[in-house]
Amino acid sequence: MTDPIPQTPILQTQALTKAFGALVAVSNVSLDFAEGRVHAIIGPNGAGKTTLINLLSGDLLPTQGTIAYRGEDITHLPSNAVSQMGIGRSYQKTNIFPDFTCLQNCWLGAQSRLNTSMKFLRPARTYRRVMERAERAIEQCGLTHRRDTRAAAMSYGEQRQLEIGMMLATEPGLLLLDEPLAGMGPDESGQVIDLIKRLSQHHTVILIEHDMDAVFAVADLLTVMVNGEVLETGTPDQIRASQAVQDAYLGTEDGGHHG
Amino acid sequence: MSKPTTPGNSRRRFLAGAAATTGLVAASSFVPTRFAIGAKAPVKIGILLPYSGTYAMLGESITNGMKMRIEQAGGMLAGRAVEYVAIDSEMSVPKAPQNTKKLMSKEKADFIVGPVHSGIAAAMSKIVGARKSPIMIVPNAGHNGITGELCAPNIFRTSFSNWQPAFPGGKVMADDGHKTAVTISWKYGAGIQMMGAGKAAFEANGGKVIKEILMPFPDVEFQAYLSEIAALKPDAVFSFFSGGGAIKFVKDYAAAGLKETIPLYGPGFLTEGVSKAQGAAAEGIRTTLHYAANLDNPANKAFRAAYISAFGDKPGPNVFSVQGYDAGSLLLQGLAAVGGDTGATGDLIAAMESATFADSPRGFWKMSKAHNPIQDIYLREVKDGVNLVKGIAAKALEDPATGCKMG
Amino acid sequence: MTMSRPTMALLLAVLAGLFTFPFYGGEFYVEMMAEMMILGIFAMSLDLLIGFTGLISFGHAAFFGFAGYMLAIVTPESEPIAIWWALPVCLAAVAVAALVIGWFSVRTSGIYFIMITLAFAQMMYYYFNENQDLGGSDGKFISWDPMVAIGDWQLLDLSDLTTLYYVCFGSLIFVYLLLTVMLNAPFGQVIRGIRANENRTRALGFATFRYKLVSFVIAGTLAGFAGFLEAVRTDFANPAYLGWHESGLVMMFVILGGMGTLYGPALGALILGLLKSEMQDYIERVNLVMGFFVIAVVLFLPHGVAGLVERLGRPKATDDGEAAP
Amino acid sequence: MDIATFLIQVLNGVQYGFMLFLVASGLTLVFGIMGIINLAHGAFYMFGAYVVYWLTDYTGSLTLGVLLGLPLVIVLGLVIERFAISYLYKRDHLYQVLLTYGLILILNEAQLEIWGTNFYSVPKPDLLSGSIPLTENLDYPVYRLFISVVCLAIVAALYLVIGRTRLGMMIRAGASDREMAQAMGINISRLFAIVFALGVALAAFSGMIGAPISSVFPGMGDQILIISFVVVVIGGIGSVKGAFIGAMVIGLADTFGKVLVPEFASIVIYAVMALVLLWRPQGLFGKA
Repeated sequence: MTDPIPQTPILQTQALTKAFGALVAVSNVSLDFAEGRVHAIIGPNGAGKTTLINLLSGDLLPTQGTIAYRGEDITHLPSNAVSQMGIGRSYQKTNIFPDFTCLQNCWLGAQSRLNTSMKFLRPARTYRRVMERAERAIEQCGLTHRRDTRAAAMSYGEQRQLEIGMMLATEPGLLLLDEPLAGMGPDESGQVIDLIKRLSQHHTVILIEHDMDAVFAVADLLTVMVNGEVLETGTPDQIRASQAVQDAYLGTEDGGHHG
Repeated sequence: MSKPTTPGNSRRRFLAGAAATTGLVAASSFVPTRFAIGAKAPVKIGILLPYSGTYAMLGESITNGMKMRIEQAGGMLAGRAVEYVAIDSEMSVPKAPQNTKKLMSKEKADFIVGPVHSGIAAAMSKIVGARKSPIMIVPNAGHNGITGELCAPNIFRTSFSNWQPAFPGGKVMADDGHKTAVTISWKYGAGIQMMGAGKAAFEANGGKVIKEILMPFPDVEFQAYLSEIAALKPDAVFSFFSGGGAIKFVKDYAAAGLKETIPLYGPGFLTEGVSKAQGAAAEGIRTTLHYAANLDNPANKAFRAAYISAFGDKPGPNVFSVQGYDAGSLLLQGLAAVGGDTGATGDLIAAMESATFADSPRGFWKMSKAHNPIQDIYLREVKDGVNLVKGIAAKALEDPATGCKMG
Repeated sequence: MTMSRPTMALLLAVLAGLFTFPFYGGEFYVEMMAEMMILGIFAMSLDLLIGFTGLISFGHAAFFGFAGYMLAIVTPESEPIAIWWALPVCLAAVAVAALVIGWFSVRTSGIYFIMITLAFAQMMYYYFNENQDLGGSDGKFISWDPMVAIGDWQLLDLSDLTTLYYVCFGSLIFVYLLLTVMLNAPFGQVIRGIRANENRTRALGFATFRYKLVSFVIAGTLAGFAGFLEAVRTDFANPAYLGWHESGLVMMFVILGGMGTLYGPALGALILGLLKSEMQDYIERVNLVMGFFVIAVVLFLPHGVAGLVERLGRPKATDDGEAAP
Repeated sequence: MDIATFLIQVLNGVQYGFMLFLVASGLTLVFGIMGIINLAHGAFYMFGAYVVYWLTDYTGSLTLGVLLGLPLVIVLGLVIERFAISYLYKRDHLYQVLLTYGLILILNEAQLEIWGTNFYSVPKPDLLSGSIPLTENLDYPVYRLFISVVCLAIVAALYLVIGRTRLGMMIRAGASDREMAQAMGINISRLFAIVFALGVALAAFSGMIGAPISSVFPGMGDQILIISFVVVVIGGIGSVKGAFIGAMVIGLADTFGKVLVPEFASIVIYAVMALVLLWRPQGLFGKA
């Protein structure tokens, strides 16, 4: 957290805009995300953070603007192609396969890194590398003891962990984490914060989070969004010191948990 | 709102014959085993007809007619009791092969009576015709091929071929002085065959068909075609519809005002069994068919009276019950000739081939070599909701039986 | 594909019964079982879509009936055609049809997918219904059963009932195993993911459209295989085989039998077929009883007959021993 | 085609569209608000036709037949909702398809048991039995125009009920978010019972009012079922406006299909549906 100057951006948005009818959820967002950093996006509810993530991950198509990943234009790629480029994401609302076991959930993520899954004969479980990848993801997200449990039968916190595990199974280089701590108790939160810290050693992370303590603990850079627009980007210290941010956000919202 | 008195019975298997059953029940309740051994096994008649859906009325009429005929002869066939096994065809062609085989190999029916639907008839005759037995009696389906290229020794028809009522209709239209005509029907087997026959006869007698309309089956939205007919201004219209389609077509045709300027002709099904429902719209329509309600012969009068007293007048006696009635006659004559021995297939078929129907409500008729009726086709006109005979349009008309290699 | 032990035992008993059936079943029931097994294949193929991919097709009969027409078209009037030609040609034609229809349909979802598959099936239905060269609504006869022979040496005589029975039986098992293998392979994992949560599956990096399309084509082709067998059995191609009544019927097999189990739908075909055929002998208004039966299953047996079998198989069924939180 | 013929065919198409709308409106309501795919809609249509035949036969008046018949079918709808449909709200579409299919079987058999297999016709009221001359040899039945007027009245009524009344407010709330509506204190189960009964009433009413034209016969409901679904899907599920436009599109497409491309007449409406869905996968006025 010493060098605030961006290196080569791994992901870059240019004037990114998303409108739903008359409502502009993301407006003219131009951001550079540096490789190897944890870059958090914060802002009050309705600031457009999740919409921004959905644009980056290909779940939504932007109305205007461009997105480039490692210099390559990915603006119009669907989410599966974005994933294949090495961008993984987790969802704010738990988005898993409830009837699958923990392993099967991660398995599917791991299997997506095969050249193709149009394979009809050999039993899936005999693909050793896929299995290793899935097991590793389970281990990383701390669910080894839940390996063969149906996801629907796990606790909420565990499901949130699995959400990250599935993403990790795709072995992405860039992680888009949408409120990974949402709804978690303090113990579970601590685990996930540790996990993010560990991941940040080898991955670039773009993080949306309401838990300000967590954000300031892990983020190298912060972007504050308000009403779909970028208010300010800087190091945690710069953001803390920013009067504009104070006025628009931190001051009024007490910087605490909400949402 | 009187319900027909016996439709419920029509679908259950039961031993027919009032005399026979009362006697049997009385006797058998005392000495069941001995009697069962001593008595001849009943003749088994498998029936595959529609008892649900739009054509349920046809299935019911045919069944009633046939049973009535056998009842009148004492309820027995050459001294043997009769067991009916009826299956609802549901007008489903995919179910036809299995239903046919059920009657053949599970029920071991000696005879199969059915069906109403031409597609089912084709599927059935393919299966039945490939073997020597059982004997199939078609009481309605008019598909030309059944007594044409699909004909077989063990397939008989007591109704008509599509060609039969249509061909004279075309001639009548020409004889009435019409020069141009439009044909309209559904685009399916019966419609195509009947329109083809009517057109051939009309053009052979100097007419000209200026447009042939074949509409999707069973679509009943006629307005677009009626407007087209009005614009074409033919001298006459020749059409075939049946059931609900016939009612609606005739009513729509009249409501469009076309009936006054462009008279409507067609095979008799256009008004048969539905003329009451058509009401005033049907008045004056001239059709050709092998039956008419007021045919002046004693057999017809007796038949109608008996039918109404047994089954009521909704729907009342009609051409379908006549066809069923004659199927009953055919069974009686055939079995009488072989003394009830259903195993004597060769003799049985020979007897059925030479059967004559002097007591038929439709008037005298006999079997052709292809096993289709050689029958009179009447010219009818609707008056007060009844199809009245105006004369004979074709005397002892025999279907050309194109493609039949039998006989 | 987890199946409890008692279920497995029951299934094996059923298989043994089916294998020996021609020795004691009698002509009618052997023929009927052959039909039920064909419908079982048809139902399993639809289960691949409904129960495993989450695509509710209301036009599946189009492929079933189309295969019959293909056989009618390729079989000459004068002599039998070798099955080595007939079967691949028919299946290829069906696969192409499924590819085209699927390519358009698979991009819609939910009720709209139900209706667009219906629309395409109805178009095919009317095409055959009105094509007089193919017999129109009367359908077309197939003069000869395909010949299963190598050179002059005839391997199987498909016009023989017992032979046909075993061919159907073998085909049923073959299709069951084929689908089981496929569903356990990577492909199967993906389509199950699509059924459970398509968006997430896509976000994990799968081009879900492609997998749905392939699933649609495989299901269509297998339905075509069933239709081919049915055409061999009945020697008859008819537009009614493509109609929505037929599509609805097979959908009923799948749901009543228990979707997502493969053997359930096959069982559904068997039970429903037998039930109706047997009841016909004793009950006048069979459809009335069938109607109440169907409603009862919906209300009281949400997982179909297979669900019942599973429940009886393990009385204290919970989620693999895991209690829900 | 000259201009007069063309206009007459437009009239035919629009009028057919009106009839289709009448049948489809109930389907789209039940579909859109309750999320229920009601295959038995056609069977209710048939029941309406038989009930009006039966009552008209007794009373001698179509108007009386309709007025007396509607309460009967509404009760029927409420009973079926209570004892069958109400268990399905949270279930998959597939089970709705299956259950309502079961209902078709039962209703069809009940019809045969009550009214038998015969074909019946229902007389038009004298006031409406006339015709208006269109060309030298073509008349237009007044009754068809009457049906068009009734149809427009129903469009207007549905618009007012859904847009302006408290019931309509509840319906809209229930359609967009069931939990929210429940939270607002709306009795969802009673609302759904009312909507289902309304759907049944609309189906039966179209059977009643169409009976003098279509006549009354077994299985008549099956024929209109599929085309009603086509109309609803083209318009966008749940949208009354969509059903109206969809009915017009299908009415005109069918009419001109028959005239211009007779050999493909049966395929036209399905081709139109496929095209519409490819262009707008959620129908013309459906919500994505």
